[in-house]
Amino acid sequence: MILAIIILTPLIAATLSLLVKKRVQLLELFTLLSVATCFISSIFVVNKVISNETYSLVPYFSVNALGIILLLLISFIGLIASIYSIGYIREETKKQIIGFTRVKQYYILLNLFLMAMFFAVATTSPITTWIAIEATTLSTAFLISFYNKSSSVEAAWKYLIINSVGLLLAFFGTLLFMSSSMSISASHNLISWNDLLTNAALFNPEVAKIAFVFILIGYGTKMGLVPMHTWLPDTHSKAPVPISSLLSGVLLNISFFAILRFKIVTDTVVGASFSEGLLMYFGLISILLSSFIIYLQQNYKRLLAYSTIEHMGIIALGVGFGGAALFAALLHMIYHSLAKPLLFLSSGNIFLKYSSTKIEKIRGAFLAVPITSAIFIIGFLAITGIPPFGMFLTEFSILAVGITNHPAIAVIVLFAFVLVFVGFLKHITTMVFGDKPEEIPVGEISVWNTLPLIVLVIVLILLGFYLPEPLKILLNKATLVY
Amino acid sequence: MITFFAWIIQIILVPVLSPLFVGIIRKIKARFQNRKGASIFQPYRDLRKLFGKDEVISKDASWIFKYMPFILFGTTLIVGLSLPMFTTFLKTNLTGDFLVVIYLLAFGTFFLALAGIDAGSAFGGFGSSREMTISALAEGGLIFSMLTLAIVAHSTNLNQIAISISSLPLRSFMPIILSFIGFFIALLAETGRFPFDNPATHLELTMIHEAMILEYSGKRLAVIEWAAANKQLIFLALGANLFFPWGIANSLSITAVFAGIIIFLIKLLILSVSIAVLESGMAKYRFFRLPDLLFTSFIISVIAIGIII
Amino acid sequence: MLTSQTNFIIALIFLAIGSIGSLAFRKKDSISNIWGNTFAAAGSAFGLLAAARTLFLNDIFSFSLPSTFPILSFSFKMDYLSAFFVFVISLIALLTSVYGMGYVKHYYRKYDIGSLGFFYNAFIAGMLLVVTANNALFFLIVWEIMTLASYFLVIFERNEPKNIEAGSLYFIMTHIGTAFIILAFLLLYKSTGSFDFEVIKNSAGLISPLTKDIVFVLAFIGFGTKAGIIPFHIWLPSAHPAAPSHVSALMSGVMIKTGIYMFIRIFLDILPNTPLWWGIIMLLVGSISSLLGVLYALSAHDIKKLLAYHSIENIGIILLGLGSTLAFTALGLNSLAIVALIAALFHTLNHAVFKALLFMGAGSVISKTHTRNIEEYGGLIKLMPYTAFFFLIGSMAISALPPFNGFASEWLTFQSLFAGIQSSNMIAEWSFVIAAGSLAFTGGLAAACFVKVFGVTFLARSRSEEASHASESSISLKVSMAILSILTLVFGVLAGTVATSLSKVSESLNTLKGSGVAATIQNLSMTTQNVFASVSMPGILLGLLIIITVTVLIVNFISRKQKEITGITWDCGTKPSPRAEITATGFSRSIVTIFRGILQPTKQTDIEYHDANSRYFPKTRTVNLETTDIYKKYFYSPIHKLIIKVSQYVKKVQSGNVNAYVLYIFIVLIILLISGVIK
Amino acid sequence: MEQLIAPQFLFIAGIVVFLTVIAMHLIKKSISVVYFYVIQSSMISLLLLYSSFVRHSFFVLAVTMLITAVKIIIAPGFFLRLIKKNELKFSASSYLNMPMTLIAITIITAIARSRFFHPLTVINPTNESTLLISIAAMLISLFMIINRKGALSQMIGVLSLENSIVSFAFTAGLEQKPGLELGITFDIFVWIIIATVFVSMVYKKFKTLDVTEMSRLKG
Repeated sequence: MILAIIILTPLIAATLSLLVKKRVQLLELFTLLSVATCFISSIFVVNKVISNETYSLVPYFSVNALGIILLLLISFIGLIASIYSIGYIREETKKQIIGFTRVKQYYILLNLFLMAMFFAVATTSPITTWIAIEATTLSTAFLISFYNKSSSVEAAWKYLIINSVGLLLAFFGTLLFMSSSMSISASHNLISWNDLLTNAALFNPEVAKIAFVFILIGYGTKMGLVPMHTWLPDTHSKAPVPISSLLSGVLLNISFFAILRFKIVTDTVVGASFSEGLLMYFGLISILLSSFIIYLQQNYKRLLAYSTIEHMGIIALGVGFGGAALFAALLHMIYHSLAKPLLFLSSGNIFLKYSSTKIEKIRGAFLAVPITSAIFIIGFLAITGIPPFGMFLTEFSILAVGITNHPAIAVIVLFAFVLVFVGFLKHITTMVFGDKPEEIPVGEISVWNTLPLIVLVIVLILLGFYLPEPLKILLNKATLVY
Repeated sequence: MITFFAWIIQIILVPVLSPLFVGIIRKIKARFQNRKGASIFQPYRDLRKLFGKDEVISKDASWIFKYMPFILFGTTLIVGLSLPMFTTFLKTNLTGDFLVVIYLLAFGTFFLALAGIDAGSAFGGFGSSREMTISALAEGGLIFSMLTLAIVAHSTNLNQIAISISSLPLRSFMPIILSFIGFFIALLAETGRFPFDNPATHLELTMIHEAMILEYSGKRLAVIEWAAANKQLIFLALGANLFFPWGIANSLSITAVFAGIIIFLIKLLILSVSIAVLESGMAKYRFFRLPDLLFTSFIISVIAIGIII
Repeated sequence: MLTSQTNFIIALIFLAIGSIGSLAFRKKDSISNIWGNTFAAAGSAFGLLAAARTLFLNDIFSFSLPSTFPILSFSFKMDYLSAFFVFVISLIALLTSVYGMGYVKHYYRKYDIGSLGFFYNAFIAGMLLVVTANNALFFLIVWEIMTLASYFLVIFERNEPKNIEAGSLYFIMTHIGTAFIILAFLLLYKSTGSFDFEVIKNSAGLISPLTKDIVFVLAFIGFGTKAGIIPFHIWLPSAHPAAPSHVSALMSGVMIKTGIYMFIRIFLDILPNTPLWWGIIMLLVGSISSLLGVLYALSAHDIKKLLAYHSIENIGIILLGLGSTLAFTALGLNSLAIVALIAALFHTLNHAVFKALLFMGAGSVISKTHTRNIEEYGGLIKLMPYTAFFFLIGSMAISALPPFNGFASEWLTFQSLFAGIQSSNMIAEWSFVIAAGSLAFTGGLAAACFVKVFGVTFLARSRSEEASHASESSISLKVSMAILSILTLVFGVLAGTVATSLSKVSESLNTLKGSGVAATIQNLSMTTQNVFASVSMPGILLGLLIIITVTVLIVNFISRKQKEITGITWDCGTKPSPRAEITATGFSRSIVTIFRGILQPTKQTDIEYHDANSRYFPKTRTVNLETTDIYKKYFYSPIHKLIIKVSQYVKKVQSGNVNAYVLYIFIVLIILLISGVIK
Repeated sequence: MEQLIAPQFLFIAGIVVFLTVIAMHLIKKSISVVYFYVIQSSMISLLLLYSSFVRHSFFVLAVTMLITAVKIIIAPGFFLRLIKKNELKFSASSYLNMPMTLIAITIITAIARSRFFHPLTVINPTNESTLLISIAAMLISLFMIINRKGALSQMIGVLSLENSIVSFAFTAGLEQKPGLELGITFDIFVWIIIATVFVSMVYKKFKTLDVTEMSRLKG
């Protein structure tokens, strides 16, 4: 029953905000209420999943351990992003950049986007997951071209084309996977993930290999692994900040979740080394390429986008190494989903203050927006894996597993991390320190913009030191499954 | 009783003899310039004259300027204590180590250079800069030349070195000669003798030791001159008794002690004559050629060590 | 009396309260300053107690707290070696906190004192934890926290862009160093399967010689970057001067010693039977670092930069001690190895003491004259007599002049090098000869450098307005400097007892355990099998005092009738102006030209004319003398250019053309399908 | 698996899809590209109609009606209105000139029919050649997106990729439950609306549909 609430409330909020004529506060209220209910209900689901393996509503919706972690992340980051977007949109309307229709459109699409994500995580059949992920792409397409400038239209167009190509390849892969269990199509209900797993035996290994290649490239495009990552920097730098924080914070994890689900099936059929080898090489290239591009970046939003690509590469590498690295990769995903929105939202504050995304135009942010720049520095330290924060532990244990079976890759990756750190530090110090240009007023933008940041920082620091018990059980359950 | 008596001689020997040898070297140099030259006891008279004179101290000078002469003189006395001059049985392992000797002398030079700067005149400053450069570069050669002896004698205590070198067979004397050459160059550098610094001149461009003590007068100048003489005697004694240690009394009988003192004086005479001969036969080097000379002294001692190990 | 474990925990608690408290009182500068520094002092006092109990009452403890993360366990261990380093860290931290109380006053209303207190306490806590961590992962976490805290302290004065650059260079270099350390620990984990130092030590036999050598090279580079040995030192001369003086005293005195601690812990405690070439490399790098450190110090004229270069020189001397220890263990002469290790540890302690003293002196001079350039000081001995006296004692200690502690440890290092020269192996002998040569020259050049610093800063007439109005520093500054100078004398004179207690520390190490001490060390007379050498520091001090007082009395008695008239310095009749005095550049010019091959001094003269085209009447003539930093020119900037070229090349991937992007997907699809089928 | 649709009929459908995709490569004018798309989707709806008769379930028939409505009437309607409104007479040129494109197409078909994709035919060995043809159609429509510079032709390339995947599904006997088919078509329908809106926005902003104009977001 609760799962239905999670999925339907954003839909209700979207329809209600359709009717709203003038009052922006109403729009904000609906979004906040819907995301808050989703967050609370997903907490209830957590202890249900801990008690018994999976929690399924009607045969179409079921959530396993990793699914509920994603649900929690989506609803929590969604809550933070929507609180932030209230302040963000108000600031933008004050600057007369956007009118009321745009604002209404923003909140409706935001709700639809959240609904699509919940739907994608909770569905049982691969085809419905594909439809849901396609829906996320479509709902965010207009959000990316939100500012109606030529560059955001260009980014949106590229986003649409590349993602549709990727998802169609993934569709083809899903069809190939379905071919193994078509025989039982007589039974009335849809083919679910468990059906794929059960009759994996009669799945021809050759077809499984080709199918997994299509899936990996298809959902890899959506996840931002390197050769297919080209849409990600443009979209994340042109989309409004709360949306790009949601995009890089949680949306990429969902396609990773889909790849993982298909990975178990291929592992049972072909054996783990095939899929792990592919994931490892994709991960390695993503880390290397993004670390070099980060070094010479001029735009800080693109900088954060490339760091997302790098972290997706780390997660893929972690899964590719297997064993204890899988636990570390999933934990790394959680830390990344918390740290990256933190960085995006604080860069949003800086953007609102300096209204420019060029790094050399930003000077003395510490004097202009002290709390945000302090949080920006904490986010930078977390994202580049400096010890007091959790990312260091996960990166270290991935390397620890990596050094035993692939020493060369582990060494290269370690020095890529150092290069990323050097690049990031260079950019952060130019932005935060130095003397502030006179015309920039001092002081934070509004409580709506700083409160979510502070909450997110506290959660990130807490998780860095203390891994709460239920989260640990969920993670162990997830590692057993995948 | 004899040891107490010998200790008294050991303490007073260095301050008493040092002006004498300064006089002797000046006398021989004068002879070479075929002029009669002052008597060899002239330095004693200079000291007595200076002690009787008033003093002018610059208002910019601090307490370092006032107390440096006594520190310098004190260090030379302590080093004088631990040298194997005429007997070796006064073996003290308190300050007998050759590193302690070198660093105590460096202690004195450190304060001498500071006092040079303290008066605030251009000459003092440049004197201390040159003095510190040369003493820094000479230290390598000094330490390594004595190190050869320490390796041969398996101990770094000066008296122990003197004893074991004196009992050394003649055929293994090659490294000792080489290290003596290295030591002799360092000796000329440290005591400000000819190729490094002209002791008699007051020409701003060339003087090193004289520049630092330009501002002194009266009793402080006397103490500094005396300390410089002591330092020269110490180096001569080191040169004589470490490299050619025969004739040092190692038993307590009166005759052995007297024979030791006389042989010691003869050796010092030979050394100071050789210095005087060297000085009159050679011109002072340009400042920037000195480092090469000091590096050669260091390399010679390293070759000497190379032969032994 | 509390056991050392409880003392240690109380120390950490005090530091935690100090850091959080000073952050809480951010608004009021004075309260947060007093709060931060008193708790830091209290914390380090308890640390001192803990270390003393372990060292003298053999109260070794080790405990570990479970952590939620699988391979991480917060495990602490305080054996003799860690106790010694905790002793050094807390001693200096105690005194810098006392110093900080007075010194930080001149930052009020300019910078954020709350964050200074926060990071200062975190920095001390970080260092204390680094030397007691027993699990590699916990060690790395605390190591980076220490670097992080010191980074924020280096960029504390953030109004100057120079400090920010220094800070980021520091953070980048130490981070690269940490990457090497992580790799070393990973390799150890690969062959022993665990991150706990105890387990690695017990199962050290499993490590193949090749991995052991690789671990040595990686650890040497990693910890060498933190210790500041020559090729990896470029962050040190810019980072230490940028920090506030009491922090740079702590960084220069103690933080670089954590690198030395890990050298000893890994090479002598964890990895068994070290090969000979480890010792040789350490000796050569030590001699290069000491020699070049002092040469760069001679050419530096910013007082704190000069002191930072001297830290490199002293680290080089410590490395000489360590290198000879490694060489002796490889040659099997364990008794000599113990002597050499005692020399290294003793010099670590001495350097921490006199370097902190020198930085405090420099700090009080800077806080009064508001500039770090020596050329603008002069005549401060009359305005700041106490600071001048303490600085003089510090400079005498660092140039290894007899009665002070610098001489004692340098003498021990010399003795171990001489013993090394007589060892049997040919290569080892010649590396010992090179090391002894470089140590000899370093001693002399260090004395020259400190005559320059002390003479130009404190003596003769003041060269600038600021210097002529300087006033004596406040009480807390003088108290901490006084204690440190007494310590230099005490450690110097009681060198014998300190050496015996250090021999207990060095015997506790794994590789040197249970080797009969042929070298007896009592009141610093060292007798090994064939070399007898002894010096008694109290004897030297007594001799100096007695003889100097006697000469003063006699001479004053002889010329009691003569008067002392105060006149003006003789300057060939001209009025004595400050321009006549020697400047620091002038002083060190001769040495810089002698060593021009290494230092590569550059001279740039530019003349400004009244009217540009007639070029006959020059208005101003400026000469700019600098020494080029050969490391940046030949090693670091080529790598930097390479990275930029590669990333420019890689940037072309994002060309902006949609068709190209879809083409990438198409190509990857085809490649994977082909490779999929073949595999 | 019993064979729902006669292999010959599937073979004809596969050939038609394959030929229309090649035709799209050759023709320059965008209107004719739209017409070829219409032929292609009408072939797909015929397939659907045939399978609904075979399964004689009313629900499948309703879904086919919907799909034919979307793919044959609404989508081309949008495209033609777009072309008329923005007077786009011919679609932008392609990267490779005519002979080169033909060579590329032959290479791709050779790859599709080679042993790399051969294992896929094991799913439904009877109509093995149609499977390979629909795979070739898929790869060529993917190549079309790469080759053509016009935004409109890129969009149609994506739609033809979708059609060829659906034709592969039918030939491999993987046609979905009617409910799923409905979801997929609804998805495609929303996709077409958004794509056309975007193409008009691109035209408004860049005054041309040539994609190479849109290359300012670099690095």
